[in-house]
Amino acid sequence: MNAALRHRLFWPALVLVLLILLNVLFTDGFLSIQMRDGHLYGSVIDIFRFGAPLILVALGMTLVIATGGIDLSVGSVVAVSGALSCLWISGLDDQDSVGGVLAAVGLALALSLVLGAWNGLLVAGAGIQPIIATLILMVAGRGLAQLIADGQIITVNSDPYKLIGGGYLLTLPFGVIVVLAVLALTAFLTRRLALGLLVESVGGNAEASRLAGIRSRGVIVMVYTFAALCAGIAGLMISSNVSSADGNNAGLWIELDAILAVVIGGTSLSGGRFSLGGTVLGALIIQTLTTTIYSIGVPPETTLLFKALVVTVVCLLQSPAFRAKAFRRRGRPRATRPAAGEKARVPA
Amino acid sequence: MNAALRHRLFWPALVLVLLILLNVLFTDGFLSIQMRDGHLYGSVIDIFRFGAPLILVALGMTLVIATGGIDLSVGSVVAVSGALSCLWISGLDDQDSVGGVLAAVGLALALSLVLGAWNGLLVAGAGIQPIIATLILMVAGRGLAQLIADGQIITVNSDPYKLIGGGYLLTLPFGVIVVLAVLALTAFLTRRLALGLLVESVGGNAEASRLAGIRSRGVIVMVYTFAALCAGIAGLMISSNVSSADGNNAGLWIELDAILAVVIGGTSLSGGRFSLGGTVLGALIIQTLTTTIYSIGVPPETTLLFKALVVTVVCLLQSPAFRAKAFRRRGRPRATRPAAGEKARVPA
Amino acid sequence: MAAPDPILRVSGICKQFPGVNALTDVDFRLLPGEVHALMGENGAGKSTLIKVLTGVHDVDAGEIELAGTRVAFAGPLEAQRAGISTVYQEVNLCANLSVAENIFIGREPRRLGRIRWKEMRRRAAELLARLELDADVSAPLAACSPAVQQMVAIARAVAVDARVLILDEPTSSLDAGEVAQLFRVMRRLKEQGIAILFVSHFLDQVYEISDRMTILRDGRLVGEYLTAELSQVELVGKMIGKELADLERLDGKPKEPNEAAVPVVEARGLGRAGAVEPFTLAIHEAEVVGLAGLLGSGRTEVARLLFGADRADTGEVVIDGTPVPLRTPRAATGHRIAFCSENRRTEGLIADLTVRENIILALQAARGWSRPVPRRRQDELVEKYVRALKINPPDPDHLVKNLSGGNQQKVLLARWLIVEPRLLILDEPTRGIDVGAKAEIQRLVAELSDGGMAVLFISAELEEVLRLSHRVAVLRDRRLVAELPNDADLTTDVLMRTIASGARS
Amino acid sequence: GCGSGGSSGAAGDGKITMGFAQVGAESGWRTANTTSVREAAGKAGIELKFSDAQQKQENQIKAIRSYIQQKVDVIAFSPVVESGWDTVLKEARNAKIPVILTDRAVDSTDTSLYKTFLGSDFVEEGRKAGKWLVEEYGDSKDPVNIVELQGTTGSAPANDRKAGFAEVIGADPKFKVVASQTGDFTRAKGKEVMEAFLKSNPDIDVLYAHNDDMGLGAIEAIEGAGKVPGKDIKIITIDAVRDGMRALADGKINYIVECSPLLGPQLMDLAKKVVKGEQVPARVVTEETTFTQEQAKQALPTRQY
Ligand SMILES: Nc1ncnc2c1ncn2[C@@H]1O[C@H](COP(=O)(O)OP(=O)(O)OP(=O)(O)O)[C@@H](O)[C@H]1O
Ligand SMILES: Nc1ncnc2c1ncn2[C@@H]1O[C@H](COP(=O)(O)OP(=O)(O)OP(=O)(O)O)[C@@H](O)[C@H]1O
Ligand SMILES: [Mg+2]
Ligand SMILES: [Mg+2]
Repeated sequence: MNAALRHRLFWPALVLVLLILLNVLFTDGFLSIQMRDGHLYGSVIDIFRFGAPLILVALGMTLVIATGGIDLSVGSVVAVSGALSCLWISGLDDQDSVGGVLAAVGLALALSLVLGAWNGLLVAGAGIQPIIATLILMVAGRGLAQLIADGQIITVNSDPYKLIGGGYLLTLPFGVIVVLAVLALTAFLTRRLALGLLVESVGGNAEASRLAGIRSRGVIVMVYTFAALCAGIAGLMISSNVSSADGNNAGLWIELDAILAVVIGGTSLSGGRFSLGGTVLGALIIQTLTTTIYSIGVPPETTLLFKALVVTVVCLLQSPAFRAKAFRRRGRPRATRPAAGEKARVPA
Repeated sequence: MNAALRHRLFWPALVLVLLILLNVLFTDGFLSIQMRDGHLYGSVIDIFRFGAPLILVALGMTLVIATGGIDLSVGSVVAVSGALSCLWISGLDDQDSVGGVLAAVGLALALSLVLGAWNGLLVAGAGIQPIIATLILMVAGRGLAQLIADGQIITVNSDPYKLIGGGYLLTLPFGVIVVLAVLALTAFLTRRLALGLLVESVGGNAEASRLAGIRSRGVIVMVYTFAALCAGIAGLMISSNVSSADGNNAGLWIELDAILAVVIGGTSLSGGRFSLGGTVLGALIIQTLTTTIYSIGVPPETTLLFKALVVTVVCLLQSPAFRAKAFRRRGRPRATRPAAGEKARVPA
Repeated sequence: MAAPDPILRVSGICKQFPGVNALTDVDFRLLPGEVHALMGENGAGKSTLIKVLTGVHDVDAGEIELAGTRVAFAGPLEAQRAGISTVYQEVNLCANLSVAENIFIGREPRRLGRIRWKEMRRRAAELLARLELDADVSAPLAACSPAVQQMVAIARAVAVDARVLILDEPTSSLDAGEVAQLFRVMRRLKEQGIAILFVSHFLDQVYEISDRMTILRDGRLVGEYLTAELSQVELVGKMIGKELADLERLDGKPKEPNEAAVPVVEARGLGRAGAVEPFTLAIHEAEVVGLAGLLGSGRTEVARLLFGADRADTGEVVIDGTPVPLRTPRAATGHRIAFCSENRRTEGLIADLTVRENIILALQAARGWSRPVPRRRQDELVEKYVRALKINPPDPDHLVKNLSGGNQQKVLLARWLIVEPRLLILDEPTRGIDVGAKAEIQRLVAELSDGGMAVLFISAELEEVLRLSHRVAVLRDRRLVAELPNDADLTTDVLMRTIASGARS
Repeated sequence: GCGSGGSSGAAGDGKITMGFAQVGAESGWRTANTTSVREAAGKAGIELKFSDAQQKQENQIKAIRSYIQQKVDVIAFSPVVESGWDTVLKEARNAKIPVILTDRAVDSTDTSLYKTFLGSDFVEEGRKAGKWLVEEYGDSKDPVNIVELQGTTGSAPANDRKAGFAEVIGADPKFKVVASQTGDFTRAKGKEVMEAFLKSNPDIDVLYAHNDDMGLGAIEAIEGAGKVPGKDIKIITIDAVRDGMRALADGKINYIVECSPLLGPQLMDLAKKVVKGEQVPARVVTEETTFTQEQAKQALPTRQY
């Protein structure tokens, strides 16, 4: 019991359970999963389905953050990737041609990789600070998406494309399968192969890593590229889900949700240790929170406050400093201290 | 000459000058300043006038960043402060009563202070990482602003209130005078009094500062409060300038512009040394850039790309790593060794 | 002898960290006007005791009395206010601030609340002058070598009127002259009635300066002794808990390496403007080359150039007879050159990783991300070196940041030993390491070089340099001024004179 | 050229120059609006200077100032926000440049600052949507469960469309809005919110979406839940963009209230009159209509956006 309490992910997991309970109270059959038209159907499935792009983006973000960086441009990459693939598909004679859709997907992902590499080069090569380097692409990427889509919402009508974000395979939403695959791949690269160690080392102390012979630049370019790739896939999912690409709104604010998911999952923004499982948990909390807001009928004006409230609670519970203060009485009494010094003002 | 070249602010200043030259080429009389209705009038004055809120927010942001933090919530504080003061004024019997307007201003600034202190407490007291702590208020603050304004745009019609953001005093835009006052105050607090030193020390090495007996928490709460105060004043200016408060859009993205201004001004996001003059310069560059886009008539589709391009150039010029590569042949390379102890993390 | 009342007395102190009992029921007292040495092996709990005393850590049990009244400091600031001035073990300063700002931060000279910058610089320069340190007080601290940083930390501590001065391993990165200067200052303070707590692994220094000592072992009190009444051998025996037979087994001079060998690495006219003048130096197989010089003489810079940590702007590095470009550390490790940096916190360890991960890091880096070191091999290697270097606690999954300073140094050493380099560059490898472990490391170096490894050995301790090196290169003002074979004529005195004059006299 | 209309505009060469300050390019509707203005200007032989404010008022003010400096003949703009225009509009008046507002109004009490306001009436759009619903369910006595997908919280179209709709259906207690949430005017959000609605409210009869895009997203959600949009759940939307019209013609949407972005030709007419100094009404409502499924099938082939 005590070991569970101490576990890094105990508190976020608790919050997730509470959120789900709240939903169960408000919505009958929230947890029930049915079979409909040969695929699984239910609120829980929805959470995974709509959460899939966020989980993907957050996975990429986790590695970036672990190197001590941050990527604000993922939202724009989501938009660019969706816009490019939809543009390509909309230009096909036969939108249902699998080859054409694959080409579109390949093209969009290739562009994402290029964008990610650009981020990585600005950070590792030119030495621009990550927030700023990716802020540039965040701004430019929206412009690029608008340019690609010519300021319009591009609508496509392609069954194979629809599969990516809205379809099902073996009764499961296709998006969920993609997430599982990317998660497995990431876990393999970082935990089976040595990428994780190198990333954590670069994030923990870049200079020491350099002196240990690590090619930090390569590692950094790699994680930004990976993050952009994840964002590119997420962009395909989002645009496929609604069969259209909206250069202005697709992926808006997703970078903040992703950063939040990473932090809720226990990865520190100052770099170093990261937790993929934690990130997935964090993303699920955020998605469940959104679903909760819709299903328990929080009025639109207070939606933001409600969201902020839950996030605050999770973050406070995640903070050791706060826990130490809040739960002090439970533990052994500690030596009392003179309170005098506390009140003195900061010399100004 | 060489000394000027080496000066920290040489490159941003150069970019500013180039931007202004570009404007002069495209717009006749860009630099001319006339006297009209008893106040100064001209494009350059406009840059200062419209840039005033950004400069204020960026000043507050500079100190926060110098402690190694970041404040994403300033945009929301701008919205909240504007909404509260407009709500109060719209409820006055006589909207032109100076007392009523002062009360509104006082109230709005008091609320800003509270919001800033909340940020500070989350960061310093509860140990939540700055991006996340202020992200919470960024989300919640928009909600709060909408709640205050009841989801509407509140319009006021008050001459004294109008003064703050749209009026003139001694021929100068009132906003510019406010900026000068805040700048002078900040410079005094940080450079004459010890605040700057404390801030730089906390940002440089929080653990060492603690061991040196500095009350880092107090310093941190103080800078977040100061940043929120600056944002509050900016919010008053923005809402006064248009005589209305828009909870959704007021201050949107201003945090990113402010961060950009700070970085362009040569303050490192990892904390430590900061430069107030640099920040003002950075904010002016961003403001001039926006003006330039309109006066030279950049086509709307490429506005974002153009902006990103200029920012990239400034950031590259600011990056020592990039300059070292680009200009290597020009000068003898200097013995720069990655500063030892730059970000020491291992406690003994 | 009528001992005055202790200014500081602690009793029954206990302090636990997760998985470690750092202090168990420790009593300790400090008298005014004495220099009291706190002795113990790496990880014995010395630094922890100091941190507990000054409010950095809470105590789990026990009492602290200052001048007869019970105290519990909430933080270093309160301790400072109460008159306890402390230099913690790792240099803990703000690298981004200037030297003067570092000395006076938190108590800047002011008039009407405004900082008097000129006054501050003047007083800082005065203080440094008293420590005979020649440094620019308005330069950023980051530009100073660790030794200068250490002196600045000391200057900061002695600048206040304190009743108690605590110095945790202040001398580990100082050279002999500076140590002497520090001791002069300490004696003066002692005469003024200030109580000084002093930690060092240099027994000679302890015997030179201290009046009394308290010995800790594994977080427990061994006892309190008058320095004059305890012999060095007894002291070491009490510290490590058994009689020390083979500590000094390494005799005076190293064995001769076989001649005729080709240099493994040769620097030809290697130099970097502003760092070191071009120098030529060859290091052969099975040879230990010592680097001697004053602090700031450029020893570290030589090492960094040979490792590609900084780029040389003149000259070349020749490996096995072929010139190779060494632009990055990665290139150097590719040629099996290893560099154990003197600044383990900022340039060595990754604090948040475990002992295991830190140890295999260089090996893994050489293999790239796609070829992980198999887990079994990791376990073997890590266990071997944890045992060989007596890393304590011997748990490979312990976070490195929670190790004591000396044990951290051993982890760094282990990292480079497992890559089996051809040239091993050791910059102050014995800094902060206890006597037992130091002998261990010295023996290891000798063994490695016997086994054919080339070693470049940098240390501020001339005895150590003499004991290990086949040749000694002397640096002075960033210039290589002499290369002396370590023959019977070479003594510390000769070496000192060469360092001072720039030529062998 | 061969101009015979005796145009004696302010410009020396007889060609009218218009400065148009657009809000941004935030939606397909806005882009269609921009295209319409551009094309109409070309057809009317008016030289157009165009700028995009990216939803920022200060940008728009800057753009207008630069038009004043460039001495255009007429300025038209869609204000980002309602207020705060007095200063810059006075500058325009001082420079004797007439101003036409499009799409969104300003709240200035001084109506002499602009010549006319051309645009849709959002409240009326909401009312039209409500009226259709009341007629559709005229005979039935059963309660009607409505879910509403609002536009961006706090935006004028969202507020007004909600208010107009509520005003009309409020008269009859059988109409019940069982859930109302913002879908941010986007398809993705519309779909996501609708999925949640479908699960938490088993009996939904009607969906009212503040724009076509959210409605289109919701249709996918409804289909995913195994229901038939347009039959099991009746759908009313506003805008009538092409994708929406297609869905209407396919029977997936039941009724669309037009909010036409095509005010280019009307704007150019007004501009010519204003430059000539003719009198124009202070408020011109965009020519807009409503579409049923039948009407949509007929209109679809000739739709321009
Ligand atoms: N913050 C911490 N968390 C966990 N364990 C710690 C922490 N600080 C110290 N320890 C452990 O406490 C023990 C005592 O460490 P301490 O630093 O006091 O040793 P020391 O006597 O100063 O050694 P050295 O001579 O190497 O500096 C060690 O086993 C160390 O690993
Ligand atoms: N980051 C830096 N930037 C500029 N100068 C530096 C930097 N680090 C060291 N120096 C200077 O380079 C010179 C040589 O320093 P180096 O560290 O090589 O000396 P050292 O002989 O190794 O002495 P130490 O005993 O301090 O290790 C010193 O004068 C030092 O002040
Ligand atoms: Mg210690
Ligand atoms: Mg050195």
